[in-house]
Amino acid sequence: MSELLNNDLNSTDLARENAALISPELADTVTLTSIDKAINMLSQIVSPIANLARSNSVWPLTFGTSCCAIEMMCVGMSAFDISRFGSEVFRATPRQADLIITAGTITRKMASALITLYEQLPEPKYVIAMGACTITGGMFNDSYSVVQGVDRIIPVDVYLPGCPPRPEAILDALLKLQQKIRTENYAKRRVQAYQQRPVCYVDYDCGRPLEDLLAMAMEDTSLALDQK
Amino acid sequence: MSNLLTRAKDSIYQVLRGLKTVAVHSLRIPTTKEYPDTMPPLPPHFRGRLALNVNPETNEHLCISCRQCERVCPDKCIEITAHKSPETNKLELIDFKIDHGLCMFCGLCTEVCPTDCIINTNDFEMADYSREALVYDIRKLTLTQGESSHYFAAKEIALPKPKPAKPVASAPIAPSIAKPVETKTEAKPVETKTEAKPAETKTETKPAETKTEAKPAETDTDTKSTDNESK
Amino acid sequence: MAQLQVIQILIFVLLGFALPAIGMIGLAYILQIMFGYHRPNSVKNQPYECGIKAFQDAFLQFDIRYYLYALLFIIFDIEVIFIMPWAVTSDFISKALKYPMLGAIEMAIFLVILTFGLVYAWKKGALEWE
Amino acid sequence: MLANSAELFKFTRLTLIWLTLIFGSVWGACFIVGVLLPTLLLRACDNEIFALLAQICQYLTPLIAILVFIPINAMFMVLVERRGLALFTVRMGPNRVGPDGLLQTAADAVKLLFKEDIIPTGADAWLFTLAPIIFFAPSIFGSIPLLAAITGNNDLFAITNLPTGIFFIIAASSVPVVGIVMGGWASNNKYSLVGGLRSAAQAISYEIPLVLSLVTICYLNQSLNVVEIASRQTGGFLNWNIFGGGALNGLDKYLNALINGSSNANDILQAYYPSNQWILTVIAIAGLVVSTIIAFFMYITAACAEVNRIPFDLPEAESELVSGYNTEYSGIKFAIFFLAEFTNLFIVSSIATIMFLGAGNNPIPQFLIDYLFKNVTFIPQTINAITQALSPLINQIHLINPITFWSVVWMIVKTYSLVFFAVLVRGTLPRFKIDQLMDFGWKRLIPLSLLVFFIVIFAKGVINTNV
Amino acid sequence: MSQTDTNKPNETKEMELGKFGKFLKDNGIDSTRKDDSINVETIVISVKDLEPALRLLKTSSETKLNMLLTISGVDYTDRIDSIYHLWSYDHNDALVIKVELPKQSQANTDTVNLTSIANFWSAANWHERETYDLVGIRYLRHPYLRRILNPWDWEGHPLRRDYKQLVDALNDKNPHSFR
Amino acid sequence: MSTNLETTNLKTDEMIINMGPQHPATHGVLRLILKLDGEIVRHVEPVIGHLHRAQEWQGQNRTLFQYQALIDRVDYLSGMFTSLAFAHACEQIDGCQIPPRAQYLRALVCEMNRISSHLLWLGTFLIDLGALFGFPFYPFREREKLLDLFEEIAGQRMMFNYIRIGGVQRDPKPSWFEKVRKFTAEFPDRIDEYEAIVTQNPIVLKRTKGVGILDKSVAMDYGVTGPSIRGSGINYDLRKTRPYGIYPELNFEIPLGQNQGDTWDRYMCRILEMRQSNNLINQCLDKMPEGEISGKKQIAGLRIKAGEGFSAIESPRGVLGCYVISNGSDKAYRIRWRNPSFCNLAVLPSLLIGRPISDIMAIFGSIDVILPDVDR
Repeated sequence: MSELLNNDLNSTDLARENAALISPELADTVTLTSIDKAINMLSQIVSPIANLARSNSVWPLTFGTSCCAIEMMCVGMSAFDISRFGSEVFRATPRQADLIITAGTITRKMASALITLYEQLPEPKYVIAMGACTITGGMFNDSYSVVQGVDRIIPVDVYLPGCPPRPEAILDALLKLQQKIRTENYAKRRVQAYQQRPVCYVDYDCGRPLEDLLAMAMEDTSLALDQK
Repeated sequence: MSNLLTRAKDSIYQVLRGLKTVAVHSLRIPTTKEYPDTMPPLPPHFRGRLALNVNPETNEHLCISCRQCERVCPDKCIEITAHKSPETNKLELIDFKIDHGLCMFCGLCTEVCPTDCIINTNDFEMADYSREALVYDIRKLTLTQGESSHYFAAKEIALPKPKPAKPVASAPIAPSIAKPVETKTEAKPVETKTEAKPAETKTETKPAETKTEAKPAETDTDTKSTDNESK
Repeated sequence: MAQLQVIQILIFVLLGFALPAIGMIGLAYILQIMFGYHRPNSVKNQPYECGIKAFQDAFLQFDIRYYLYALLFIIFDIEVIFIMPWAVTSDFISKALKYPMLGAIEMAIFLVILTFGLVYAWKKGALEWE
Repeated sequence: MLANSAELFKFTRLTLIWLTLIFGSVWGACFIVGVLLPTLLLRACDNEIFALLAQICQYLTPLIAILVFIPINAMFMVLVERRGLALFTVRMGPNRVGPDGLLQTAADAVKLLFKEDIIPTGADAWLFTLAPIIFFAPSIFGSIPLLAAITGNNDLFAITNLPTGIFFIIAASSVPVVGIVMGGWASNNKYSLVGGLRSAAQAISYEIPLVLSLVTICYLNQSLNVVEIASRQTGGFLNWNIFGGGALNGLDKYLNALINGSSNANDILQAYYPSNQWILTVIAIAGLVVSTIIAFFMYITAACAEVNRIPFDLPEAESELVSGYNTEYSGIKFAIFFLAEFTNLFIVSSIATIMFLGAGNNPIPQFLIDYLFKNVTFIPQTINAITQALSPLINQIHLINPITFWSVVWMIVKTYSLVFFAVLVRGTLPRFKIDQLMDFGWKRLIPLSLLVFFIVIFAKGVINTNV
Repeated sequence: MSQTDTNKPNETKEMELGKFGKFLKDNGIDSTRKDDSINVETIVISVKDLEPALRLLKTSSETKLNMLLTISGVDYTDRIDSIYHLWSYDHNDALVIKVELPKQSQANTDTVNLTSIANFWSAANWHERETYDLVGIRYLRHPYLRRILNPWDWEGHPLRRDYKQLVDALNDKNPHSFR
Repeated sequence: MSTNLETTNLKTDEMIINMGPQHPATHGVLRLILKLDGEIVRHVEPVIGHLHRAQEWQGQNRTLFQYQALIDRVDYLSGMFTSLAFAHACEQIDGCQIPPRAQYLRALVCEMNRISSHLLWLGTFLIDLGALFGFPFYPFREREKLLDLFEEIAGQRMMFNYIRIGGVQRDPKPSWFEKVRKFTAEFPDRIDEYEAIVTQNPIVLKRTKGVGILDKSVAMDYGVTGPSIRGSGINYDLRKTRPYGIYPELNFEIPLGQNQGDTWDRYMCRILEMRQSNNLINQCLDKMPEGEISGKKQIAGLRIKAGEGFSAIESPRGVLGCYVISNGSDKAYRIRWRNPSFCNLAVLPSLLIGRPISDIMAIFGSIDVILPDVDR
């Protein structure tokens, strides 16, 4: 009700505020209510504290496929000690993690699993694409079986080149991610909440959709069990 | 029964031994290198970010556009744009791009480079927020004179001879070499080398050349300071 | 006094359940809903199974071994609970009856029976996992 | 000698700051609810309703104390664990958030609060939500009877002095496993299911040795009341229950008399240990001492298993079952699981302290103090003077008094030493396997606990006969 | 990626039979010896002799070639070779066995059949699956012949010289790259 | 379960669990589909290929010079060995001479790499056994020292690109040798420390003794190699049985498992091997000759003669083979890897069936599988 009222009274103000909060691709589907605005006010008070807390306790998922995973392990070990930044709590389940470090090559067979894992992280979630293989495919970027850049299947926040990057470089990427988290706005994330479908990250339209990949993994299971 | 007792005794002893070994570790100094505060000591041959050298003495760009690195690169992450100068009939470098998101840091390009132009620096902090930002163009790739001389010294490469006559090739690059970092040296007088390059009449070239007469010691400190700032 | 204590402890027990419940529901749901981090979708809500879609529901009939231990536990735990009142009053009774070893002998008989039960279960193989 | 003194110093500083924070805030909360508020209410209006309200406030003080204590203490324990493990593995540990990483776990807690909360498809939503509450609630009401013992039976906490305290605690400590099984089953996740089942099997198996070792102490003290058990252990470590549960009482008295130069030392010894059957008496006392020491370690082992600490952390075995019963839990529900786990560790440590390690009593025997301060009289004098000077204030506030203060201090020292020991164990030992765990529980610990109990009752009987 | 250099290696000339070739001949299995370019005896045997020959070589106390190092498939455009490297846990001898499988016709190149040895030699199981996956030799009577490295619904055999790479969203050329 | 309790008729549901591809204990991306009866494994189906990066296919499309830089990724924990296998195969075909100093340098860096690989294995093995936060940090600490040494000689911590066809890439400075000596001097003490914590620990013993017994005949049937088969008591080490490089000139022993080939034996084998490697490093340092470091010029258009070559070396995981078919151009016609992990992993199902799930970790950890080595 209140939004109707608002629309009648000062629609231009609303439009301006909407434009400030809503990202352009969602502009035609989302309208802000007065509740949203109240929450926005509140979030401006809360978000500095919450952002500070979140940036200082980024718990990574133990996700690693190849060489970079070893460096990711090393960064938790004594010599580099990621625990100084509060990130040594590597969680095995995505439900409790905030960050995927895609350490290592992602192949087509692995892609569906990665998408599922990314989806299963609770919001707010972040991705660091670590190493050449996950940024662009790297040295395997003409291989028939390698996904050429993990940003084709999940959105990436920080790109970390190297093959594999030194553990210090991971810390550097983590610090950059922390900076990014600190500048985040709650309200903007909230508006994106209207978008409730699994990621099938838009890079090309000609490819297989996500559902196919997931179904593929499923049938792989059933086939393996049927045979024996 | 006695067997059970001895086993129990053994187990307790071994567990206590392990606990003691672990507990004693708490008295040792941590091996942690506190990274953002102290930079790791990297060996000179460390294969970090790729960069292009200039001649530490004359500030000429060392690249001769021979495309050896482009050809040998297993990832094809190097792209060289060059054209043949109609006047001198020699190759002229226009742009040099390296996609660090694609690079596997194998160091093959540095091995085949005939002029030791392309090198691996000790910089590894390349993380960025977008994939496009990882494609470095010639402006970001070219080192300053001080940095070049630092790497020439560290990697024990013989210093290059100054190019014979035609400095034309490096003319279009020179302006782009200048980095904002060095503006502090702008006050120094312009040295004689500028006359050798007729094309470098633009104003931006000046700071880059001010370093040519700097003493080696000074150059070293300069390198360090720029390093720190860039980190 | 004792009655009051019992009532108070009961209140504490109830509050012990109620407060975290209210705290959790209050904090979790209000914060979640207010700050908009509730974005469920089909893939996110799948049970986690190492990145692959779960093959079957997890509501299964599970291993009998767990039940066996539970049964054994109940037997033993009840007997242990029987020991408790004895533990508090044995000295008093022994002194009252002027026979100091009485409590010890009583309990010894009880423990022997208990031990026999354990040995029986052991010999029958109820304590073997495989 | 101490190469790592810098880090150790930082660790100690951090611990002290946090402890001040914890007990300061708990004291503050108690003061407001238990003293300030009732006083104000009574002053405001002198009628019955207000008097009742004031009384309710006083009655609720223990609950408030615990509600304030649990979250802050859990944060502190997590930090101690992370910093402690860092010490053992030659690294720094969290040191960037706040001074020396003081606020690291606070940041974690705030973050978990704001995480999204997911209920998986096919999960039983009600049970899924109820599980963390059931897991957490016992740590609130289960620790209430401990308060009287911890605070040295302070007036405000006298209401928590249950005659059947230890019985109540044991009853409460067997509730969390229901939460684990419930959470594991309701998640619709196979890892959770297996984790929950393992947890149930493990908890019930280790409950028996745990209870038996506690009953041993109850029998030796002829009481189920934690305050009474605590008060029986005054006067130095020889009176602790871990050394025979009062069997060495006479030795303590004898030494005391001996050092003080009292003439009736031998009479005291005679009174406690009659010489007519001294061989039997010595054997009985030795048996008692040995078996209570064994009971203590048995309790520690079983308690570790009860609270799922390494080497018994099978329910959440990270390398096999991903994260065990809490695989599907995220956000605040996971935070509550996390909170309760560490609180349970604290509770079992404080039970161990109260039951075995002399509760809040001074570990230094009286004769040793006498011996040491025979010539140096100014220190006790100074302490006395300070106490005298502060006594009006103390009597005014009647929340803090020297007994409570020293009791709490000794409790903290002893309990956190045990917690730190658990961290050390976590840094050293790998995990058991489920069948070995069961074997260890049923075929080693339970027979051993029965044996210990057997020895204790007969030894006590022998001593009783002789006295 | 186009196969720029598909020049086949030179065909090697035949040689006299070596130790193992003679042993096989004594047991009634014909073989021809190729040039030993890897300093070990290299023999070529026919498709039907493969299984008995390997069975013999593995179990016979004379040879005891009981270690199957690898099974590799090589596509020589007109034929496909299945190559078996045999070593022994007990002595220092080595043997390479090649089976040449001509591609029947242009239409039917994706299935090349050969008898599986996985039924009596467990080591061969995964190697044969891999060779089937990558090169496309179909091992008959294999207990479980499925793709092993690529997803089960993969099309084509990547290590064939004529393999055309699948192009889709995950596997397309990077628009930002220079290749 | 004893039958007289009449539990045999009671039916429990079979539980099908995916373990992997993202699972903390599967060392990356192995996927095991398990059929469980309670906690007992009734059927295992390993699904590999989640890290199939087409290394063999890359070999056909890269020049030899480029491919040398790539093959450290075949087995990233022992990059020196993969380079060495490839270099050996190409040198066999080409027939070029390798200078003795290069030979010694190769042996030196390979043995160092063996130690670093085993150290990482030790750490992850203990993580698998459940010691998550204490012990695994210690082997990694020593590994860091080795990686620093590698970084100085080769330029990177893991992707060395150091051993080349015909020799090695760079001649280290004398100060580097001193650093290596310093490492070898203190390393045995460190191993003693590990052993104090792990070797006789009752829980470790309970979880490893008699678990995952790898029978000799089964192991030979599956072509298992490396410490996994030496744990079963079969003395098969290529450095002794088919010596390559300068190993005939060095003096060392092959540690063997003392019992029946269980998990603990394999653990002990690797611990002892680290001590042996430490000795080997010292010997190499003592005998290090002067001279050239490469017998073939390292140019972009590096090519070898036509022909086939198969070389195999003893990597930390077993026999690592490389089969190269060359047609004389600068690219190989076909490259085929014989990876120890691939062959060792095949034996896993036969070890797992009938064991509880907790044993999966111990057994899988003890056969030391590296997933890119399986999947290439």
